Amino acid sequence: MSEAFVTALLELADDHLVLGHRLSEWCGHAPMLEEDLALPNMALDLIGAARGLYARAGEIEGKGRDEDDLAYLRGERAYLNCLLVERENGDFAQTMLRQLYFAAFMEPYWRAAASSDDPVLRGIAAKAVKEVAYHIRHAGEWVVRMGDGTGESARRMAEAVEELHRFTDELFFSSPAAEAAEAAGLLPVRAETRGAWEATIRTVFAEARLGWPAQVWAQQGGRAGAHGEALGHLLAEMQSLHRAHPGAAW
Amino acid sequence: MSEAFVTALLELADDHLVLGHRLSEWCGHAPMLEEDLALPNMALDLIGAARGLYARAGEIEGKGRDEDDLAYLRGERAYLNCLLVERENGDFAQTMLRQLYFAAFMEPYWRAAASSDDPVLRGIAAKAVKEVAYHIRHAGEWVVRMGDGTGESARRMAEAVEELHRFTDELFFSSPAAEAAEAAGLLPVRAETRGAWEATIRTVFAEARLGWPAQVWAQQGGRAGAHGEALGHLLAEMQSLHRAHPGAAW
Amino acid sequence: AAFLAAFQARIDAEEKIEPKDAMPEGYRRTLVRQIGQHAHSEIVGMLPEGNWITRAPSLRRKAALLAKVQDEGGHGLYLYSAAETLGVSREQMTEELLSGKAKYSSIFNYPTLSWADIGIIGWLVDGAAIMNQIPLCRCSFGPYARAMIRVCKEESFHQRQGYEIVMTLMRGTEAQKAMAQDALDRWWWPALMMFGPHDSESAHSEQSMAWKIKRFSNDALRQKFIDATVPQAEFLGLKVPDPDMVWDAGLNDGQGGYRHGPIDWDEFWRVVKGGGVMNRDRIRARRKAWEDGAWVREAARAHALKRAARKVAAE
Amino acid sequence: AAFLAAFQARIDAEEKIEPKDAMPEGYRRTLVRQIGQHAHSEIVGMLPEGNWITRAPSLRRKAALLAKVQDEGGHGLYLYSAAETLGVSREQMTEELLSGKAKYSSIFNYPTLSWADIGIIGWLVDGAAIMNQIPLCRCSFGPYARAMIRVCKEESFHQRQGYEIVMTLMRGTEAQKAMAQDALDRWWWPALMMFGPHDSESAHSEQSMAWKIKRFSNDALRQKFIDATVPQAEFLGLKVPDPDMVWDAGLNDGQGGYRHGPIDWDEFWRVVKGGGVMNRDRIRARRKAWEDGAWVREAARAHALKRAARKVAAE
Repeated sequence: MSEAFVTALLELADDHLVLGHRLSEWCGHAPMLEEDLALPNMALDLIGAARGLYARAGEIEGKGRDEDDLAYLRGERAYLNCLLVERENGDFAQTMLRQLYFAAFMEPYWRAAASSDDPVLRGIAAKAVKEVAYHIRHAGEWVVRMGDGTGESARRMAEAVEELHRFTDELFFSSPAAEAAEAAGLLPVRAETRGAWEATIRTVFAEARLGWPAQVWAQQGGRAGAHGEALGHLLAEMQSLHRAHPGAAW
Repeated sequence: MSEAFVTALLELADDHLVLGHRLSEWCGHAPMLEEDLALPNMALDLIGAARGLYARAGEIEGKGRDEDDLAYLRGERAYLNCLLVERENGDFAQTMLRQLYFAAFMEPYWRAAASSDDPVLRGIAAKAVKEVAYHIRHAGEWVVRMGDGTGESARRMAEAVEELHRFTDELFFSSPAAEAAEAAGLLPVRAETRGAWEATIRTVFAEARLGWPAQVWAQQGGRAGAHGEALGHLLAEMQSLHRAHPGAAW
Repeated sequence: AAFLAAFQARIDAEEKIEPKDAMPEGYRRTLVRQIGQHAHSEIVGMLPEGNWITRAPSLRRKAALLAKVQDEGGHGLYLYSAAETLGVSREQMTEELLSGKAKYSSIFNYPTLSWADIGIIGWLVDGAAIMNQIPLCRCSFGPYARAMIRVCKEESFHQRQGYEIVMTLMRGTEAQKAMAQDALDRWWWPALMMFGPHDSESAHSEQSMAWKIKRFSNDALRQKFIDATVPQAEFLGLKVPDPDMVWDAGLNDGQGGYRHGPIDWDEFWRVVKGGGVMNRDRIRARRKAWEDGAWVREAARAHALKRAARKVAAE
Repeated sequence: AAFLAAFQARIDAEEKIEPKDAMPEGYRRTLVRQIGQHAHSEIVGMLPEGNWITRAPSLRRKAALLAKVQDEGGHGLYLYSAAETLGVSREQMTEELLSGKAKYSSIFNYPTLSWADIGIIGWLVDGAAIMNQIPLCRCSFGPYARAMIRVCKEESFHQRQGYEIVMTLMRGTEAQKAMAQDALDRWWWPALMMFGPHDSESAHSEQSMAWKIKRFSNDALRQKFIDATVPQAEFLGLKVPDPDMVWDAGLNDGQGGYRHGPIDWDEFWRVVKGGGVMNRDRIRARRKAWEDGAWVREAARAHALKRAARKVAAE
């Protein structure tokens, strides 16, 4: 059991670190100063959650791996994040839609995690649930602004939906490890969040005048370490300094 | 002496590897299929020369470092390439102008290297001098096409000149190590290539209807490892896999 | 009908058809489609391997990979030229690729996730391509056959290089061995799918065989590939990820061969139809290169015109 | 003249000037220029440190750096707001930055070449900024003074954080120690230059002092900074790269201080005027963010208008 729980915690932690990293790439390059504050803000929330999750995973694993060992010394095939979060930032429409998709999933997930049998996870969830509500609001408002803004912004939002919607199915997929942890009452059942997720997204889409995508090829594989080509480059950069100085403290 | 020669060979090798790497980033993304062949072609010439130079440097150094140790295990501050070659590719105009600037310098340099007292360097030079003549021709033709093409291409070429010309002065600068190797008859005197370089560039610029830049802030520092911010990212990516598997053979 | 019979007689006599020869519209159309598809595959095929050029773990491998990807571009160039002899321009074919109208080999819709993929692609994917392409060197259409002769020569070099990369990994650290096995696990089935659907499902096969565009059936080529590859894998110390794979003495007309387990054709069709994880990314990358390069191609055209005009004026 | 005298009397009485108060045009202009420059420095200052966010060597450092760079954006926001109270819009100021008309602190035209730069920047550059800014908390213009109080609080936190990064490196491996010394060698002189030219060469100083926009001279602040920093460097085991640096008991009115060697003002002016290696890159990065974001800002405006129109229609 504990091995499965460790794996499932890593899935969750990797989601948060990778998405946080992606958001951090915007820092200093956002479309307006307010977003140069908002994007790192969300990134900080996500990286903060990742740190808590890695630490907990390392603790349960009991092999002495700390948050940095888990973040910096696992390669691409060992990363277990879902595909959605690793997608390149694209334009602001894609970045905000990705954020909305993920946050709308995490909100009911963290809410359900309040009744996890793992007290540490309950603590992480209690903090994260508030943060993620803000992410939904912030990203949702932008999706509405861009969807119902100018011709160009509407076109870009529609393209973002076409690009990213196919990665949303994977959010509700539980790996065998996650299933075991769910069955043991340690983690919420991913599939059960779908209703809440869809309600959130449909509300935003309606206001944004975005159509619900008709037919998409749902993609998955991240939970088995089968990623797209973008993650490897992200990790190469992220881990470069850490790996260049094995064993150093920072 | 031999220490200075090693350093001066590394300067030269780093120039070639870094520029070859930059060109290789275009592979599969060029504006036309012919350039998807021509750019890797030039990249291969440059990387080939780099390998010979690293091998020679390692040999003279005598500490058992081979070409890969020298390429993959030195950090940004130890890389001694000039600033020109590390500049990001920018658009095709910048890539081709950078190539022309560099090749027009290397051509007389390699010609002069035919009378180096180092036989290995003479061998490398004999091969490289032919390759680099092709680089001048190829890049020069493109600079002419773009400079004297459409309004947009002319604007982009002019911008490329403004962007890159300030890095050309450094080509003719000899570090103390290079000066020592030059004085010993091992390497050509960099400053002495300036006339040939300027003649080449002026000819191309005239045909391309490009003005000679009036006042530029000449930049240097690469020979002392003082780079811009682009090189670190290039090396992070280039060295990522090699560093992730210390000591492995590939 | 007399024309068709005469044409078929030439084919049957193993004469080469040349661009200026009269040919049935269906023959022309089949070739344009196939050569175009083949050319696009070379071009799109630059992307998955190109993904590792900047991270190649040694300078020797970096140079070899760069040269290999460049060769693929070169193959694309020969093939587009061969197709151009049939009256379709490269521009036109490119637009069909970018619009999704033209297909390319579905294998390139899989991502390259580790350095070992570069070895495995060279060994398996180029290996499968060669199996497919050697018979094409005797294709009835001359320009295609001649292009394939050059292509095949280079591909066998690539295949040996890929095999050698895998061998080096298998002689390396535990992590390197695991990397190689993992890559084989991911590429094995897609490589088998490269030969196309089973003969019973193959749409264009029969007529193509008659026209000697195609000379062996999909299943026959697949079997040949498997029989050649499984012993190589064993030699390398790799395990082919097919639990049903058995030696069957009755295969290949009693000479024996490896019988493979069932192929997941649902996955095959899904990826062909656009559902692979990389389909959109591949086309996006090609489209971006094409669109970003538009001003460059325009500049070249404009400059050529100016030059020509000046020449005329000077005469 | 009576107005000027009355204004000066308010200043001398340490009264705060508020946006709606009448003020001499020169006072207003000086403040707009200085606050704008200060705001731009915060914004451009996000870039050199932002360069290491994606490569920060531990998650704790990554989060701290991200938060720091975000704080700088926040400072930019307060300062633009303070300048807006004087009647210049943020848009206007941004355009002056992007066109090169407005300046920003020249220190940000140096590149960050290693992780140690992040520590050294926090310690030295934020340290120098605080020296400059603490007196500004008592600046005669109210909104600026109030913005500076918030800014200074955060900057001291950043400075401590930077110092701690350097300390960690100096307790680390030989490579880490070398990295820290190398960073100090590169940033020491630019940090001293942050206080501006010597008093004898400083253009705006005298009037700014009279108006209590400025309270200490450039040289006095620089000396204060050196006297505070040299002992810290010694404690860390770092060597300040100034061979002429000596303790001089006669400095600071006989209390003693460190006398520094000659500053390379040619380099200072060269970088101020655009000749630093990063000047073009910094402005290009800001311009790209601004231009790439144009459609987003437009969408926000268009949506706000639609919303307002719908609200009116519904009433």
